[in-house]
Amino acid sequence: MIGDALAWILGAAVVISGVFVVASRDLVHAVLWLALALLCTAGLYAYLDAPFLAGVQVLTYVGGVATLMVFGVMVTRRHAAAAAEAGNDSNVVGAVVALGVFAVLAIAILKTDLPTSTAPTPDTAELGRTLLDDYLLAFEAVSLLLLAAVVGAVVIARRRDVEARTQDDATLLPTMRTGAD
Amino acid sequence: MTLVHCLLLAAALFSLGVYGLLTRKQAVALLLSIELMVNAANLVLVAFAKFAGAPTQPIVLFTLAITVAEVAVGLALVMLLYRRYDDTLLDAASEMKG
Amino acid sequence: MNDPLLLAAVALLVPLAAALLLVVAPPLRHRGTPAAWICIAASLASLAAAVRLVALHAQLGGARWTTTWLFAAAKPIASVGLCVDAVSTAMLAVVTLVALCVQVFSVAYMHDESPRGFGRYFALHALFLFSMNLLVIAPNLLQAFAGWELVGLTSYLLIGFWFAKPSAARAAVKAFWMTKLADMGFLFGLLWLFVASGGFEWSAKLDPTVATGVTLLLFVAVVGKSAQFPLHVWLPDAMEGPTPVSALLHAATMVAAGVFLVVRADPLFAQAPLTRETMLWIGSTTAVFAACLALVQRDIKKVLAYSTCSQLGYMVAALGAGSAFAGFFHLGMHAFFKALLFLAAGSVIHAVHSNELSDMGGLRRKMPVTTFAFVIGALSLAGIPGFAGFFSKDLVLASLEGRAGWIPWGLLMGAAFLTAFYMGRTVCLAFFGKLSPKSEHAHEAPLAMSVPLLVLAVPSVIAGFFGAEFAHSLGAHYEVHLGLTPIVASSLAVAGFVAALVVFGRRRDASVASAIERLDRASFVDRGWEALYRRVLLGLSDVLGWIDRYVIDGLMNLTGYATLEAGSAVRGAQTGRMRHYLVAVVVGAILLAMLGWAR
Amino acid sequence: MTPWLHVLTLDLAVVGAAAAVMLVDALVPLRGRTLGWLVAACLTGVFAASFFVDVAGVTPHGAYVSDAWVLFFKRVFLAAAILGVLGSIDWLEARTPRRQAEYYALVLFSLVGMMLLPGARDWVLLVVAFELMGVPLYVLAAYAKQDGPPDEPKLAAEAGLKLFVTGAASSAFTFFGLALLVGLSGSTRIADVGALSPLAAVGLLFVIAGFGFKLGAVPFHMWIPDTYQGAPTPFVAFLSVAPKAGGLAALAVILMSSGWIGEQRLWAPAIVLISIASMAVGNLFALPQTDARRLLGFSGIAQIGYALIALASATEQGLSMTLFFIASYVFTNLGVFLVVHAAAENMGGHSIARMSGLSRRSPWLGGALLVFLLSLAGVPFVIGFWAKLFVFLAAYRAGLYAPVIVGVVLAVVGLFYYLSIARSTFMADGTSDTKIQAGLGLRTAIGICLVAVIALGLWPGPLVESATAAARAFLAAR
Repeated sequence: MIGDALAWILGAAVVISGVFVVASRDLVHAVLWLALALLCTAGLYAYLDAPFLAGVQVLTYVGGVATLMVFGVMVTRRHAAAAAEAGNDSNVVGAVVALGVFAVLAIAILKTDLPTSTAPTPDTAELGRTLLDDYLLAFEAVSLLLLAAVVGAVVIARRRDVEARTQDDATLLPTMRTGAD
Repeated sequence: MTLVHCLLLAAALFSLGVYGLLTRKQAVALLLSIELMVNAANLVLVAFAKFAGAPTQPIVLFTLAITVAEVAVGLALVMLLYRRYDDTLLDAASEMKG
Repeated sequence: MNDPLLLAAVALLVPLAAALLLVVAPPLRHRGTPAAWICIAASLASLAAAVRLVALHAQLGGARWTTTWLFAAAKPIASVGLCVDAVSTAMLAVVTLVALCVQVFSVAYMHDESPRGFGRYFALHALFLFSMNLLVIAPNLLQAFAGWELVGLTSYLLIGFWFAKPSAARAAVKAFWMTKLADMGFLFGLLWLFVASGGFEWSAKLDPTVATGVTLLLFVAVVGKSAQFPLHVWLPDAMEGPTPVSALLHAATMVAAGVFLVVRADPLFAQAPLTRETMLWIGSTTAVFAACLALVQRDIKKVLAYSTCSQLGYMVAALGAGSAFAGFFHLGMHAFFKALLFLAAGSVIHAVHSNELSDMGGLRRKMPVTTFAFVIGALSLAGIPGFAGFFSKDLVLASLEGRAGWIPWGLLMGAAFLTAFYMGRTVCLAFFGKLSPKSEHAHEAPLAMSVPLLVLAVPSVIAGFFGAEFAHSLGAHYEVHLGLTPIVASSLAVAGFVAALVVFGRRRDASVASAIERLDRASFVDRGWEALYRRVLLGLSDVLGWIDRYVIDGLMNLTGYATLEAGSAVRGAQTGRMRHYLVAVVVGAILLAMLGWAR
Repeated sequence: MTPWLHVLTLDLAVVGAAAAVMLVDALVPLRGRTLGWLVAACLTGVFAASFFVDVAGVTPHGAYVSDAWVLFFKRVFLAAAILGVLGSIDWLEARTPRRQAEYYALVLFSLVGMMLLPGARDWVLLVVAFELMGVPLYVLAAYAKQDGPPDEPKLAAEAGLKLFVTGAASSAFTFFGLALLVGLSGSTRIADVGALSPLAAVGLLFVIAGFGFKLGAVPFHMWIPDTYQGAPTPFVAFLSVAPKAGGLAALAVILMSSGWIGEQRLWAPAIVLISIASMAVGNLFALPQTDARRLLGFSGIAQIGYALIALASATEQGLSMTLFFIASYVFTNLGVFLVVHAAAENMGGHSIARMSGLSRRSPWLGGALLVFLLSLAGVPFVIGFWAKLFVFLAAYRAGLYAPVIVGVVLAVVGLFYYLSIARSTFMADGTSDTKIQAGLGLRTAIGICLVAVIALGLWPGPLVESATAAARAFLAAR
């Protein structure tokens, strides 16, 4: 019972912090609200018998949120966030469309006879096994995806590109490599 | 809490993400909104695993990994935007149209 | 060489080989003259094969050979091959003869082109001849469509030969676009035919509704290709191409392809009375409409262009009346005399360096051979008794007797008078009267140009006498009988010519350079003629010309313009702002999802 | 060796090539165009191997099924990648000589994702492969980030970002749909539908929406013209065909699976709507365009509409005709973009007006462009004609009259703007008469496309046969 109550509180917290993520004008605040939302979701995972996923969620987003924070600071350092987020009519459009999405989903959820089962949820060992058995191919594909993303992110984000170097650098490179040989 | 409640919660979260997607002007804020939407999808996955015994728990790891990859590239692109326009407002980059 | 199929293959493939050779061997093409000779040799071989086929067909009858072309799911969908029968051999002979004459003529006419352009010109000619022959000997509608489209493409390239000239490029695109628009009818007809009968045969048996639908769709393509009202507007513009190209395309081949298609698909059209009725009306309308427009043209090629529309109207009307033979016969005769007229006009243009009738005049003294040829062509076109055009036109008119309350017959009779009149006018303005400044330095065409003229002049005079033999080989019946139609038609033709001579021929002293102004001044000998000419004929032509330019062509342009405008109007929706792109994504997803829970 | 690993021979070869590219670049950096040619040679080798190596089989749990269907798509993807790489060699050498390896590696990663799509029978693998295909494309679109003409870097950032933002949003929809579908059916197999509930329907349509983004189908299309304009043109040539083929493969794998094909009443209207909207929007918006890349972008939207008509018919014939359409589209659209690229490099811009004089400065390029445009317009007898004809025939047989009529009418509109490009190339420009310079790689790629478009146009039989065989294999094995 206490778990249930806690879950309701967590759920409410997720939604409320979600509202602030999209509504707060200061980007840094929005990032912090997102962190809260993700943490509360992790709590819900724990309640829903997925402790491992809860852990992953927390751990992953520590790094992720930190990065986003840096960006938030980078942006707000130079620009007045308030000016950047000055209101315009698209808020109305956004609200209507978002309500539409919710209506469509809610109606579909309520019209559906949801499946039920009392089968136990898998434990962490089972999770690890399926990951490398049932989902082996997808797992390998995801690792490729992460590699591609890293390569791509580096290519784009490198501030001074190789060809931006001076001609001297360019002539220097082969000699350095010859030295390594 | 039952499956219906979890799904409705996820739907609300997803809709909030959509709202942010359509109203935020900061490129970074857009990424936050997308995180919210993916988080909603993950909540659905975990809820189904709990209440319907569906094999959905491992999928959360995949969506997380994919989202991380996407956000990594997305942040790099935002940096590029910042460097080109000295700004991270999406509307700065609307030179091509029509 | 007595195998009809082998001969047909030669007639078809030699031009293709020539075209391919010229395409893959740029040095040959860039040299120019060798390309011309290769092309001409190929056409000669093609002509020889075609002539032999005609002779052979009289003895042996037809032949047919097909091979499967397309498979789908291990089931043959369509075949290609050769179909040798009376219609295809006759058409083959006409096409190759005209093509050969045009090509020889072009050697002199295109002399000023750069060697590269010269080579490209003849490569296109070879390709065109192949395309046309592919259409002519097609054993089924699909191969005919292949040829039809290739003809369209190559004629686009030929009309736009001087593509550096914006007007030529525009005319080429217009011709291509409008005929393509109409070709959608062909494509739909083909699809429907395939779905209904499981094949593409010329003589498929269909139930009446399907037959009407299929043939109406095919007829849409014919209207486009054969420049029938209201899709005729591309033809006058297409005069931007080199004149020999007009002689080839707009006399015997491209525009005639539409008529040929109907002749070929006669078994299909015979199952659809409604389509034939439509053709009857559209054909006769076009005939008289275009003849009126030809009356007031100042450009000699445009006179001939409208005249071509008008004569194609005759053919379509005859086909509509159910007389495939009359239409086909007129097609053949028209091919000769119209090619002759175009080439003679080309010779004049070559000498005068202008298309304008007002720049010509008195050329009969400078260019006797050309004048002779043009007059022969004009008399034949006008349907003066004894000339080839008389016989075929008479046959067309006879086939219309009594149809639809004599109205189409009457329209075509009117057109016959107008034809004689505008040809008389053209002859008078260009060849008689005083020499204009531009004609001062004109001189007779070189041999390469005058020989083809004389060659074409022969059938333009005598071909009509072979109508009976021709009809016999097609299994049709033909005899000249002295009845109402020939008498009225020939008197109208003579009257039209005489009237033109009276109006334009008398004042030889007037400066032909200002021919048009002269027409506008009240300077006619006879006030009665003047009133008739100015009030009735010119008035009518002006009204029709206005309708043509502003209503029909305008509508065509408006369609294009409106589509373009619609494009520009919606353009704003692509705002360039990512927010709006996301709105589209999300709204699209919701709309789709609503399909889901709406269940 | 695991008994089923041979199934993935070709994919692993491409992965190996990607790894090799990065290793080679790190250890023995190759100067000039060598790396590009090596990659093209590798891919050609894999393409050739696809005809000899036996890859038929199934991986454990039936996650991945390899058969004639998969081979057909793999060859299409490989052909597109080979041509795309060949077309990029000179651009990379000219613009980013020191940033070549990453370009090729990213193309190869994306290619692996594509190659995994048609065989995937598992939701998770399908979605992961889809993302593997998509994420490298975000990067490649922004590849011209600091080179070339002054406005190009800015446009590159915008191009990449627009692709990314719409793509990431679409992915979120896909994930949500995926979660609903797997959760409701209790199985990750695509074919397991279970009892179809409204929520499952919403899930499927969310997934379709997510995939529709990569297809560039209306209304998920708006990134296309902007990205095409801002991204490097040789890459756009690849982007405009391969991911679209991948998206179609993914849609076909889902919709034609034994589970979902029975729910045709649900998804067929959605596909028909999307296809009609795509044809209408694509053709209409293409009309006023002055930039060749934007025009071709909209034209590509329209072309996808045609392909979707056949898919909506949900028959074996429709499926095989979709495959035929894709294959024909790969050669035609790659060709047209590469010619535009070659012309733009010499003529100082991509606007259509700049193309004037192309035919005189290079008759071969002008002729090739005309052939490709005619193929796009569906004029006989180049391959695009059969593609349109077959698509219309399949849809007509399946009783989808409305999209066929709309499609044919709009095809005429298409003819108009395709010919406007052709007309421009025939016009004199008067500015320059120098020959067009195009690198060997570019010329090779254009030549291959040209030969394919004409040869398959004259003799479409073999391609029809193999498309039919592929479709049949898929429907038999699903």
